[in-house]
Amino acid sequence: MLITCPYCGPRDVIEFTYQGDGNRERPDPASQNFEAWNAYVYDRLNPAGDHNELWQHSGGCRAHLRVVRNTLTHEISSVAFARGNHAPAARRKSEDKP
Amino acid sequence: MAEYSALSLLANALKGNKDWKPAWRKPDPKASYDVIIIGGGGHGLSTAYYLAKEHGITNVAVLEKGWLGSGNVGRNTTAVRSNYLLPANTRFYEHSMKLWEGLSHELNYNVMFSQRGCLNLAHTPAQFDDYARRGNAMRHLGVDAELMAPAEIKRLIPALDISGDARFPVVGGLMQRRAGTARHDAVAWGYARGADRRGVDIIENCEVTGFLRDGDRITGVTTSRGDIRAKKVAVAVAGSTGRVMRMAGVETMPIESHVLQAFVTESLKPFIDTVVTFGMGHFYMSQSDKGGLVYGGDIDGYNSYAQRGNLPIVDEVMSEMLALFPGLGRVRMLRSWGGVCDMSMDGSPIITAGPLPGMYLNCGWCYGGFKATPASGWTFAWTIAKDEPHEFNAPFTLDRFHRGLVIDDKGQGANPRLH
Amino acid sequence: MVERLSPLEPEFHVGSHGNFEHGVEILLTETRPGSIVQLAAWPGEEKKLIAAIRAVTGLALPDGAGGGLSEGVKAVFGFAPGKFTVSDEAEGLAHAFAKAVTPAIGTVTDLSHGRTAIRIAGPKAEWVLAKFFAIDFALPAFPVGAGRSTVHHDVFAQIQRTGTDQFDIYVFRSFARSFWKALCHASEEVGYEVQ
Amino acid sequence: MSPRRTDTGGRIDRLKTIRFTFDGVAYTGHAGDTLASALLAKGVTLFGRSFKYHRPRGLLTAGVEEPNALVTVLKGEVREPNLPATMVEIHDGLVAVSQNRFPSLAWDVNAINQLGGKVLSAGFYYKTFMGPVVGPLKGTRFWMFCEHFIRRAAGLGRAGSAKDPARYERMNAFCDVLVVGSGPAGLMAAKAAADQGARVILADLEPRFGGSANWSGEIIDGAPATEWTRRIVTQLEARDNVRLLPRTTVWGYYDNNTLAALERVSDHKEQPAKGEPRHRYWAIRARSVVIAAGAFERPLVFPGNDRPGVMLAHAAERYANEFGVLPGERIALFTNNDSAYRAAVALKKAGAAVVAIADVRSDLSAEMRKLAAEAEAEVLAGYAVVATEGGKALSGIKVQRFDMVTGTLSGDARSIHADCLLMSGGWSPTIHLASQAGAKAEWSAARQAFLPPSPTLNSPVQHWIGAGAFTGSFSTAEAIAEGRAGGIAATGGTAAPTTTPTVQAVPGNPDPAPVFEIRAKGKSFVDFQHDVTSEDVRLAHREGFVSVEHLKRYTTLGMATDQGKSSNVPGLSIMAEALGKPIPEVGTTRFRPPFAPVSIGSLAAERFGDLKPERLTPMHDWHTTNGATMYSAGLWYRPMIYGHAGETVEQAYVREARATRESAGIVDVSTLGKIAVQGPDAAAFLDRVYTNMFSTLAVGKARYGLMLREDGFAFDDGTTWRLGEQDFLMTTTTANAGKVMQHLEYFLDVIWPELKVHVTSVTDEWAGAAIGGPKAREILASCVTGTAVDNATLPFMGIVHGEIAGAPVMICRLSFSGEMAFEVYSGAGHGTHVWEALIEAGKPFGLVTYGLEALGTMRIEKGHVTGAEIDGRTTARDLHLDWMLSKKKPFIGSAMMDREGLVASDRLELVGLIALDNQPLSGGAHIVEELEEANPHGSIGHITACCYSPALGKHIALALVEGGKARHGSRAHVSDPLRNRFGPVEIVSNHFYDPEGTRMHG
Repeated sequence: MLITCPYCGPRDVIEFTYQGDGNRERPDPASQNFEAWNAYVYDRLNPAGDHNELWQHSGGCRAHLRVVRNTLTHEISSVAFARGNHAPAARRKSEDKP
Repeated sequence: MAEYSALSLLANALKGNKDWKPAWRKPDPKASYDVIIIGGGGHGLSTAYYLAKEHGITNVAVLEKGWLGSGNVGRNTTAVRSNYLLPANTRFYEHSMKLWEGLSHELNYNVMFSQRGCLNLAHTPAQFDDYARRGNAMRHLGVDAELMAPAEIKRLIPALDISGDARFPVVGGLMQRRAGTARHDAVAWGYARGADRRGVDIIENCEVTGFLRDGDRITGVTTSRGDIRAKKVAVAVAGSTGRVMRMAGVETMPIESHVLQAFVTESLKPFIDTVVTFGMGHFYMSQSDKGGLVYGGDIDGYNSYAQRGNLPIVDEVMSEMLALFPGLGRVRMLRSWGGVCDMSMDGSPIITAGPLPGMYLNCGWCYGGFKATPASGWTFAWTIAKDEPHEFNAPFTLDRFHRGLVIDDKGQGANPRLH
Repeated sequence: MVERLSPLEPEFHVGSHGNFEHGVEILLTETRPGSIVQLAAWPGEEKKLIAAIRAVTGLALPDGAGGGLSEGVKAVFGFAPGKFTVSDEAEGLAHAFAKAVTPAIGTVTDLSHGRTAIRIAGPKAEWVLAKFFAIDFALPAFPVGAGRSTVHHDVFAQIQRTGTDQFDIYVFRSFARSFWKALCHASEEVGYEVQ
Repeated sequence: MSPRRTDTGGRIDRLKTIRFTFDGVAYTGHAGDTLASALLAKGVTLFGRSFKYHRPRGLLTAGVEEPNALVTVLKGEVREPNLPATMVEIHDGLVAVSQNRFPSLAWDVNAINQLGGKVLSAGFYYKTFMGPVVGPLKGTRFWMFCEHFIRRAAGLGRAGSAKDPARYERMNAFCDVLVVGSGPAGLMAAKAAADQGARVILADLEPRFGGSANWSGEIIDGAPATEWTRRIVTQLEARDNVRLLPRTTVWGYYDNNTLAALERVSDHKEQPAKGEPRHRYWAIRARSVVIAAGAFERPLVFPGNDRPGVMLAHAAERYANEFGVLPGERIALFTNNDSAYRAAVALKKAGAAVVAIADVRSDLSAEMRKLAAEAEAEVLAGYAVVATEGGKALSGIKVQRFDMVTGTLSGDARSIHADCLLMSGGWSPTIHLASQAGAKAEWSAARQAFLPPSPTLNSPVQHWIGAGAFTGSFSTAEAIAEGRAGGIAATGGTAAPTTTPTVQAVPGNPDPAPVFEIRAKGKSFVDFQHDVTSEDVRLAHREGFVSVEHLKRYTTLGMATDQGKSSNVPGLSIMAEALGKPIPEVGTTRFRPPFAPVSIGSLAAERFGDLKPERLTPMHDWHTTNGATMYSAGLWYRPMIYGHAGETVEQAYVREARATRESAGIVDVSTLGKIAVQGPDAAAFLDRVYTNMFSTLAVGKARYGLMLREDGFAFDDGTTWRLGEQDFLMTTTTANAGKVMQHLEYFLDVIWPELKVHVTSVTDEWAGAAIGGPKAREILASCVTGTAVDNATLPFMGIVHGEIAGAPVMICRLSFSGEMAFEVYSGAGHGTHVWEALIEAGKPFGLVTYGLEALGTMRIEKGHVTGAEIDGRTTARDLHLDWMLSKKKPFIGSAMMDREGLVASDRLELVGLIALDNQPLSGGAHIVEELEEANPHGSIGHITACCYSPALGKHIALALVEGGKARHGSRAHVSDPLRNRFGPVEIVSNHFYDPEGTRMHG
């Protein structure tokens, strides 16, 4: 599998570290909303299809990337720097169907 | 249906093997059942079997979307062991081990369970102490475990490199002699035949497409072969848990689906007898009765429902294999395959009533599901029949994550790719 | 000044090795720059950092990811967004940058001791490097002067192409000897000379 | 002996004679021979034994799909089992032996298995061996008893245990177009793509490029096909945008057009050149792939179809035309399609007598009848072979009238004397790579074969296009046209109209008759290697194993080393007939990597013998030359002890620790993770990362910090030094350095991108030496210049800059050992220089070097935690570090650390233990309240670290125990049944030694 790092170009998956579900929102640090914290730490959307996820180009420029990748075909439809804080291109929930 | 035995084999052979009957019926689904089990894999089939055998509940259907045993029971590395660190896991897997020990007889089906032992190799004194901690934990729960010194290990596995100049020399190992391997497909077929003989309907090529509900309550399923109602609906679809639970409106789960690759070499004369694992990476291997070395390593490490892996893990697994067995450089890998694993947030499974009324959930097996097959079905059947967990599965709740009651054998936290 | 000890020392065997009867096709050496400095700009401040690099070293960085150039004893290349590696034969480069790169622009990190620079040159340089790194070393994909960050298993490497047939590889010092040995081993097939 | 070498012809070099042995017998062959062709030329017909029944087997094929002729090649002690003789190129000194037979290939005692006959049918294992219900061999035991013998009887070749001395390498390659297969289609594709300027790789698993052109006998562009091939190859060789890879099997098609290939670089040589690998593993990232992998001919299923001397028709054609070997003198053919007629003509030309062609079709075209006449063969149209005769070589066949619509036989069987029977059951395109790429095969009723679906050039995950026989276009003219079009399409270009080479070929209809099996009395083999018969397939059907996957798993059909290349479609057709369904409804199995078995050595490649790099500290060579025993810690090597002659490990560490507490000791701490945390928001960032405050830390001071994970469990600890207002040096544990770095980068990149902070690994920049003990300050004072090191200048947790022996150093006063101690950091290149200067300065003060064991001893005495306690399951409270949990600010983990499971009263807490029987304790031992050696139970915790404490004169340990603190002062027992160690202990505070810290504060 190749991931096209916006800085380094297409690189083999061996250079990357998977950092999981990119849909999760970290609650405000001072928040005492345990429900939100638990959801952030433990719960995953885990879709069969397009998945927003985070990868670190740990064996390259070390930037974190927001990747939309299909979990059925492994097709990658978008890659962007996580730092840019781009909104995920895949749906958060199944009911948000366009 | 006829009992299997050497005698029946001979009698049938004399008749040209014309009289053998199907190992299980192929019934059409009825309109309703007491219990529907979604998933015709090892766990679903064993659940059906124990519902019938232990609890007398026989009006049961097992729904399988493809061919029976097409999930992870048909694509694993066949190891069976109960050598866990944390008591909740050890107790559960030891119960499984005891069921394995009588399984072929019980099912009248030779699942080829062979207690050839499982040896975890240690490569530093600190790791050896870690294994001692685990082995002692097992012994304090009545489970067999012993430590082995390098010379003893060399006698057991002559092909293993135990030389001191290895990059990661072997300093010892933790052995569970009662551990071993079983013929994975036969486990599914044996449970299927056993459940079928007790009246369970096993329905292949029947894909669940949605849930029937009455308010919150699950009252059945819609399938590619029509609607089927049931008092209780049990989900045992590890690998596809996220997909099936989403149909029931449960959007998120403490689970990620990951690909695990496994490999087999060409057939060889006996090379190793025990199951062996490498301590400085992630590698495990045994040899099948046919002679192929069956082995695997880590998951690929990213969410996937595609039963296909990628090269980095292939290379890693083979490199670790040769670090232990440098004589295998000229042996050849014959087949590889990929299974989809439910990776839970603490590396331990979920066997529970709920999360919706009328529903029962069995999932989160990571890559340890095969050896759990008997106990998973046994405790799940108990939970379905009695609406409460048995003490063996009581810790494996769904809410344990939120409550901080995680059962984290590897100590990796909420990071499924590291379990 | 106290002389620095090379981590390659016991494994650095000057001379020709491997299958060299038909001539060596690889030259290996350690360039031992006095300074290796990492510069990193805050987002939006990259242009100012590039200007600072020019002011301090005289090297005018081209635009674009992984762009770089080497001139004589000095070299610079981008290896990550807003991040650059600069090396110089002379010591004290980090000091020189301390003033030019203000806290408003970015940070300066001295890695003069922490990275080992290995030079591989010769007609088979691409061939040998391709044994280790899963990146495209062909000239159109990896032009002269450009830099790449990559990894061979556990060994991180920043690689700058400093000639058509020449690459400078910056690796962590603690891994340098192990990597050097692997590099020599991989070069045996084509014959190599250590200089 | 009827097979023999022809007088002329073939692609072998008759001037070069090569000597080799097979089963100890010396043979000669020629350059260009395979082991199969060379032995066949010498009249050898028996090559192997089948897996289950040990039936004698000869050559079925001439290529990679060979199921029967498997051999082991020996290179000294090194064994390479299960090689198809058809893929072994002979070289001088080659030693090959047959396998899976005892005592010899000709006389194999296990052939007695054949008498088991129908009892040993598919699935018989599952129905027996369950054992008696009672007695010593009940249940599992009985099976294991039987299994012992079954395992010894099973298996093909034997693997060696001697380390393979060969070299394996990996090569990463990038190209625009990868062409798989070098037959006419592949050659044209490579040429067309190269002409467009694309970077091209052309790979073929055979040593010779050309594929079918090497043996087809066709005329291309007016020249023999072999000449034409050589012309194209020469053109490609001259181009610098083309890489030619002969002997290279492309075996895996992975995501995003990453393909894996195995190049057999030097197997065919007596000795590899210096530094030359045996195998090279190519990981090829191709923009697009042209698959021109050809097709495999299928056997027919009929009684006795496995007898040595029965061979695929095209294989015989190859042996004759490519190797100059005739597989027999009196050859018969049995076919369901036209392609066998070309073989008949070729063999006739090569000098054999073609005695008969049995064709299941009663209507034959005039063209075929003409070809048969040319071969001087009797045509038996509407006939089938119903039996073969002979022992270890064929002596004759029996044919009978056959109605291919009803499948019935009629009339009397007629015997025909023949020493070789060629069969052709049609052709199956080699769709494996396309199937791996995810494409679902499509059944062609005309071709009676699975074809790859239309090219998926627009898929972003897999870009491939097919050409030639792979697509079901079996004629060379079509292959050439498709190859050219495919090569151009793969580069994104469009084909300019041009004249393609002309081809003169033997005519033939590519569509076979839909006949796969002749049902007659006797064993008819579907999977040759695994002895799966047509009756086994029908038995599987009877027992309900009708899904194609069940069929495969129940009968082992297609699971042999040839991976079902020739048995797949015949097996499916028999199941389809039993089910009364068309073949495509029964399905085909999905092919997975590898296409052909691939050496494990090549997959490990450069890591074979060198699994992980070694990570060395700047002072490594000093340690090893000064008596240190090194300890592998992750990738690092660290001194464990500096033992004196005759000392045990315990004596050494006790001496080192005692000397440190009495005078001074020095230890290499360079492996600690070090991270530069720089920028205007560095302090604020550290406040969020650590549980305690860092923004309040003064410049020039250090502080101990603790990190939690998001889930509230303890993560890592270490000291962080404030070197400037915006400049921190964080240290981590050795084991967690990489994890902490990623943790920090994640939060900066993903969670708090607004923070202006850069983190950089500087672990390797600094050499670290920790010097501690009552004399440590004096030692430093005697060698440090440029700064004072007295209490005022360098208070506890203070930092100063100075020089030692001319090298700049940074010194922080902090202590892990509990003594007055300092960490001296210097540039890594100066590490040994500074280390030696410190040792020299310490000599008058009795300074000792100490290793990890003494370091561990002193930390246990102090009750400090390390990775053994911060094991991913413990909390700050468990470790009595709750004093570090700031209440003034949120930090990573603060929201989750108070959940019920993390504050439960039965959690394991850190305590100290003292052995009351004065016997050593051991790591991993458990703690119990009530001791019952015979029945260990009731564990309340376990030992994490232990030592003999020279300071206390006792065996002590740190442990995690339920209830923890509440048990201080109480007694319990250590229970270590694994090592038979039981004894009383006292539970005490984890702070054994100098709990007030008076020594380190000075």
